[in-house]
Amino acid sequence: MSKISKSFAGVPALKGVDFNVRGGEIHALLGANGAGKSTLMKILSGAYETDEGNIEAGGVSHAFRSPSDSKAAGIHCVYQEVDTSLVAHLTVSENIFLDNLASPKGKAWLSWGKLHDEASAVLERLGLHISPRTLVRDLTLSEKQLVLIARLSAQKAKFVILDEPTAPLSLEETEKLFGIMQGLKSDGIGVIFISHRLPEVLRISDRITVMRDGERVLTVRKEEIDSQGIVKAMLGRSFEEEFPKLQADIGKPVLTVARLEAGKRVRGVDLEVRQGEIVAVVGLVGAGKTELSRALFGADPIDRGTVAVNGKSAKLASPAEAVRAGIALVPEERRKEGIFVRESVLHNLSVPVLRAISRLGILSGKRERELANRQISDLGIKTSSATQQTAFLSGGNQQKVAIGKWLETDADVFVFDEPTKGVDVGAKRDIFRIIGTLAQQGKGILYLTCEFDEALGLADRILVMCDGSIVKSFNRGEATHEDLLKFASAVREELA
Amino acid sequence: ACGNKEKNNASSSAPASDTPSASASASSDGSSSVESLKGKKIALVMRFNTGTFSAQYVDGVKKQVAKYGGEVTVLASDNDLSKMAANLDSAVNQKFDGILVDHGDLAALTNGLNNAKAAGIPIVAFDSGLNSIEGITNLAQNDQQLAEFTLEKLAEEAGGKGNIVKVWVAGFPPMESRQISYKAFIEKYPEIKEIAAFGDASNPQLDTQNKLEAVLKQHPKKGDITAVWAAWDEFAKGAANAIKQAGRDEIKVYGIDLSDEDLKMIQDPTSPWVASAAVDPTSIGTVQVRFLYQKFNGDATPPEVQLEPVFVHRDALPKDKVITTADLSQYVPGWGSSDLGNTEYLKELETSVGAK
Amino acid sequence: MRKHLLPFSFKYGALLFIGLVILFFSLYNQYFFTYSNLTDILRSISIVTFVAIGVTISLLVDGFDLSVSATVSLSTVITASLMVWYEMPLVVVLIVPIAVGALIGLINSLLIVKIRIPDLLATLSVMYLVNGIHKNYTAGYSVYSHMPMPDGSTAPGEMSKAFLWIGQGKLLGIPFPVVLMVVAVAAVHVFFKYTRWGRQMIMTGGNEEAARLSGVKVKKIRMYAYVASGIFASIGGILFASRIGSGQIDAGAPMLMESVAAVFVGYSVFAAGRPNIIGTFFGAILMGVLVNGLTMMNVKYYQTDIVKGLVLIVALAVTFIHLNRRKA
Amino acid sequence: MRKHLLPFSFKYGALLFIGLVILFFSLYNQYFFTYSNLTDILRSISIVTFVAIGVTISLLVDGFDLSVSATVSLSTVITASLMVWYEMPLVVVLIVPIAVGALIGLINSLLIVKIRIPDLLATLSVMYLVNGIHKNYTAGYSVYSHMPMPDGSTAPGEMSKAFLWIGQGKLLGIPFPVVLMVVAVAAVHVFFKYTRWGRQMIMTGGNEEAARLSGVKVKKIRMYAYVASGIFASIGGILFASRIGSGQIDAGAPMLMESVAAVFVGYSVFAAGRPNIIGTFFGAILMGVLVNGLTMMNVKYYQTDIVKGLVLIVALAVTFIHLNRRKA
Ligand SMILES: Nc1ncnc2c1ncn2[C@@H]1O[C@H](COP(=O)(O)OP(=O)(O)OP(=O)(O)O)[C@@H](O)[C@H]1O
Ligand SMILES: Nc1ncnc2c1ncn2[C@@H]1O[C@H](COP(=O)(O)OP(=O)(O)OP(=O)(O)O)[C@@H](O)[C@H]1O
Ligand SMILES: [Mg+2]
Ligand SMILES: [Mg+2]
Repeated sequence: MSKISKSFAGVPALKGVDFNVRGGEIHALLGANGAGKSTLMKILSGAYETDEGNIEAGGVSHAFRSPSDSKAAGIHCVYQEVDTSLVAHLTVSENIFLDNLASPKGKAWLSWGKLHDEASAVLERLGLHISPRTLVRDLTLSEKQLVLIARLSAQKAKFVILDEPTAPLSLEETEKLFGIMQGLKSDGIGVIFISHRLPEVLRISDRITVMRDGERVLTVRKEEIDSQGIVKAMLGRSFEEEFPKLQADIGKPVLTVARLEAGKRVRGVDLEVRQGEIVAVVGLVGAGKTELSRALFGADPIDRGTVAVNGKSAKLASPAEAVRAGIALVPEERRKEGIFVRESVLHNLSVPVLRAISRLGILSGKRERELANRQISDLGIKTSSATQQTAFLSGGNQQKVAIGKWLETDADVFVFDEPTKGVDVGAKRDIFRIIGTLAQQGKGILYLTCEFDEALGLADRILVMCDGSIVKSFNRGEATHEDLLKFASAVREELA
Repeated sequence: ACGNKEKNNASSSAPASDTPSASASASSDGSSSVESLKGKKIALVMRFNTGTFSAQYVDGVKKQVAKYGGEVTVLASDNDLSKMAANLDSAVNQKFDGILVDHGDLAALTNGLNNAKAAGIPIVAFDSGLNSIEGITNLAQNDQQLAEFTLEKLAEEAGGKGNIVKVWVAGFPPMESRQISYKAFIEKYPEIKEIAAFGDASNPQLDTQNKLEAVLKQHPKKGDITAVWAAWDEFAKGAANAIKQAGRDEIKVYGIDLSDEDLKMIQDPTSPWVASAAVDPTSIGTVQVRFLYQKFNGDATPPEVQLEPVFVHRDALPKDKVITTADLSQYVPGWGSSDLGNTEYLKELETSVGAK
Repeated sequence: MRKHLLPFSFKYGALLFIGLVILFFSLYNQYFFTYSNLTDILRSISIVTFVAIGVTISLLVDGFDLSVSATVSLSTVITASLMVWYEMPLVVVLIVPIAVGALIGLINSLLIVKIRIPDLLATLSVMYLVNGIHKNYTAGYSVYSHMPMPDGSTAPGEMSKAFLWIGQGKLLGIPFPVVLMVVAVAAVHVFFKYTRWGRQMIMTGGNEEAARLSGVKVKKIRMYAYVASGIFASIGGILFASRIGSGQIDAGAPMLMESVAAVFVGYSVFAAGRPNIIGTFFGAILMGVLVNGLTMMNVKYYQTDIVKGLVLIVALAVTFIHLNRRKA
Repeated sequence: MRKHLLPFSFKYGALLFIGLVILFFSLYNQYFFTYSNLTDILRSISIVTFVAIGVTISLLVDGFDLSVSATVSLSTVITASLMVWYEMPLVVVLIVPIAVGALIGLINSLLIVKIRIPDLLATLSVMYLVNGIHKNYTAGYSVYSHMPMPDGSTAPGEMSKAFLWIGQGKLLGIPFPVVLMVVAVAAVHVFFKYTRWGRQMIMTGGNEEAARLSGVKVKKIRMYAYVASGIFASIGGILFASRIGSGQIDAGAPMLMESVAAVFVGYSVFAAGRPNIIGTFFGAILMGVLVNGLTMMNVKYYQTDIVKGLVLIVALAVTFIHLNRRKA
């Protein structure tokens, strides 16, 4: 790819990027959020058309106008947003062979028996235990990701793009994926791998390309660089202290949870969060963290158990009641649950505090603007103005909006569910600073994450969650990465 | 509404021009045959079923059948001929003793009617143009004459000249017949000019009201518009409202079809709606049922019966009290009092049923 | 800021177009641009506007209320029957149909919010139900002053003068329905723009899950929206009865399509690309102006539909070409 | 596997319900469960079923074609006029309206796919336009054999016997429209279940972006869907003309709501919760059975609407309570 440029509505996302992959290599593509990685890959896979520039594959120049063009050239892609590439109410088989069904060269008639058999074969080859007749809407996120990988391996690809495939995967599953990637590599296929997890990038890739602000900054062999160098290249400066921990005084308990059971994934959780305390809950994907956070926020029904805020028992039948009780949640899936993409930043920031900025139901425009401007400058939200539509913000800034809207409620407990998912290091640091500040103000923080390093750096206490319950508690400094991993996967192995 | 059918107004017997059999066949069949006429199940297959006119018509049918000790099932078709054809088929399947058809259509119903005939079910139709099918008695309301009545009165009251507004819509057989008279009328009176024409069957009243308001504004001077001719009473209601509310009381409205609701408006001295022509919907139903019972009795019924329209003008109505169409016969000769199709044995049947 | 760069022609294109249409008719006919004709036009759209406000509200919470036309019909006959059959005082005559409209909204929202039937499906079913109920209520007859009753007697009551004034009277020279309409449009606009609940409705319509997770009681909000839709439709029905002085069967039937057309034209106003009250109002005005002006031009009745369709298509095409160009 | 555990009662609940309704009517009236009545019911739903197939297809690609009713009307008058005004041979009489239906579908898809006007808005505008065009085409008149023409002459042609046989004839004792309907339902079902193009439509409807990224030409697919919808509606119109032997103005007007009701009842069949052809067919059957059976019971015509509404509500409520419980 050479001199690729692309703008969205006049705003450049890519500025003359050159990029190349060789057959039989794993080429990592890195960069902060909004650097343009996904956009570049979407152009390569034909999802977007490029404004300028040229793409060559196998020595032939291509003009990819549609995904089928680039598929014809042997380029296949697993997109970052899993749900965009799956048809929820169809079976796993059909989703695996979606490309074949979509191809104009495919067979006109469909044999269902054969389709399921072939799908079973593919799944088996990858060692995946998913029934081909299941509807995709009944799968978990990681299973969906695996179906996409199965789709990829059912194709005769020359180049494969994996855009943040590991984000929803557990360690085991990640290992499985890496095995598949190695297999592709040894078949002479070129693999492009995008991830925000530097250790795995350094482990698996052969070459690394770093992008910043729509431009390619460097391309090097893995051996020529370390993670510090990468971070520096990504941010354009060095990144000294990864997780700045602000000190806060720890006070009375603000959140007490006893024997909480909700749905299938929360099976008896006890925990306590105190004023000024940051409690991290770590666990593998599928441990039930998201479900725990939703139950605590009244978003999903609670089956049994009690939740008390500031010593007062809280009835959590709906998020509205949770908010009244003093709980705030920053949900995991920000575009779906956290923000209103079609509305302005201004309106996004004021949703939970509409009562506070209105009198007798009439909104005060002045107070709303003041509030928004305060959040925008405090949190460093990069937006052209408060009336900018939120859809046009980058991921990290959208996350800041999702957090910012809670800051002026009088919540005592803040629950963060994977707030750094798909967020670049710069924005990540801002988010940690915000969390630290909240703790200093005496708020209780419950921080759910599958990034153990974040928990180790940030938390006063770490709870390990496994299969729906808390299996271990560590105070700050007591645990290592390995300890956490051991307990997080322990129960699962025992059960297996 | 049928309470005073017995008040047999002498002047009304004239219209039944080509139906000598109606009274001739009133021979003295034994009362045993009267007994056999009781308990008939009759299907009424209708094309339209909304509005006061239809409701009164259905009422007429039901009351008359009840008087004969029978039972009516109404099969309504929402102005959808394919549904009407299906309804007719369904009536044949259910082996009704007799079928009444309202506003049918020859092409759409031919099949079903032939099936009915094959099954030996007698049929009497109203305003359906089924004359080409043998054995069916067709009642027809003379739509061209209805239109002529009102148009001639309009010309007379306007002195043969002026500007008029036509509210009319094509697509319905009666409307299209009325248009024929209208065309002749415009040719006959060259000094009468049509200055506007509109109409919308899906929203007749309010649409007419709104559009006529526009026309009134377009011709703001008194005397610019002489009269409004509405080919359907639903249009006339809207037109009368618009004129009344605009205070343009010099404009008169002439309508066609008359229901109780319309009569109220015509009687109101402040209403611009002065005249209408119609056949009493209730007595259409009554007469249709009588002919069906004649068929039950095995009488030879004429293939065609013309229902003569009646012209109703405000001048003929009482000023001191509000009347309904049931009372109209006292003021307007020929209204609601038709003894058309009645026979001795049918009267006997009525008394025999009434006695129980 | 893009918003400020938005070409003038797009943002005000729809208004400009309405202006041009008015100009054209004014030049064509000297009586078009007169005070009395313009107020007539406004009066003629008042009923549709009320219904359209309801539809707009349901669309704003990302729903769609197809039952409004049936509600108009039911409300019309109830209103008339309260006076004609039961001789009720004016207050009752006004309150009962509004309560019934609210009840229909409640049923809709029960089906949509509790049972979670998709909006179109739920409101279509309710449309059938309410249509049946309204015809059943009057046994298929229209309701008018001193009508004959099935039992042979005459209905005791008549449409009261005070009631008829609502639809036919004037206040300071302005037809009262126009006053009502303008007040309603302004009030609803203010409601959505400046009140907490209005904002919550808009946010709920924008992303229901995000709104719920922001502590908005989205079920209640959606319920209120459908209740409001029912109430506005029933006000439309009351106005209908008072405008024509009787309760006609199936009066509301054409209202759904007409109000939806107004709402959809409204998408183009200010190039919003989504439902908005002011847009709906201008949409209704455009439709009213077209009908009035084309009637004055004595365009055949069957041609006005073509014009309406073309206007809708052009308005929407211009808006969406523009919106999509902006996005892409 | 959930699917296999799906309680029998839900999956077959809708079919069971239809069975019970038929049983009830059969017990109530001896004439209900006769060969001739049952084939009559099927014939009576044949037109609506064709229109409903079109609507189902548009819903399957996640659109909604509101213009079908207008297409039926236009196709009916074109068909009749080709015979009555122009004395065309049967082939032409059949091909021209279908081509016109396809053209309307093309216009819809142009607006939706190219200009990206949302489906409801685009097809509603086209509905207005086509409604206007069909009335304009006949100057508001219905078209029938040897009709008088505006110039005073008489139309030369008449509805041909062969043509009328399509709507009124029988094949091996089965009404021909029923044969056509069953063939169409089966063919469309097979198309969606077993052909690549059918699956591509379903993919596109399920997740347009995923389909696009897999290389489905989604714009083309959506275009085909709207063209198919237009074609099925126009076949409905042809059947209409041949069933009633004339071309009535506004013949299609009631078809939209009726076909949509059938499609929506179809959501409940096999507890699919989505549009599906077999469901649509059973939905149409249920509606036809209800109308026929209730009429036999001498239920007032305005009460059948209530029953229809209630049946729709119950069918949808049961389905969605079930689907949502499953999800939760
Ligand atoms: N469809 C779109 N419309 C408008 N702007 C877009 C669109 N897609 C991407 N952008 C913008 O283009 C820029 C590059 O985004 P891109 O998704 O390529 O980043 P990325 O490097 O993949 O980031 P991440 O690590 O968050 O996935 C961002 O500023 C983003 O806001
Ligand atoms: N079938 C699914 N389709 C799409 N998203 C899903 C699905 N199942 C779960 N998710 C989402 O994926 C995420 C993973 O949820 P899960 O319950 O599996 O584990 P978790 O402990 O919350 O893990 P984590 O928070 O680390 O992702 C959650 O955001 C959940 O909402
Ligand atoms: Mg990305
Ligand atoms: Mg999670």
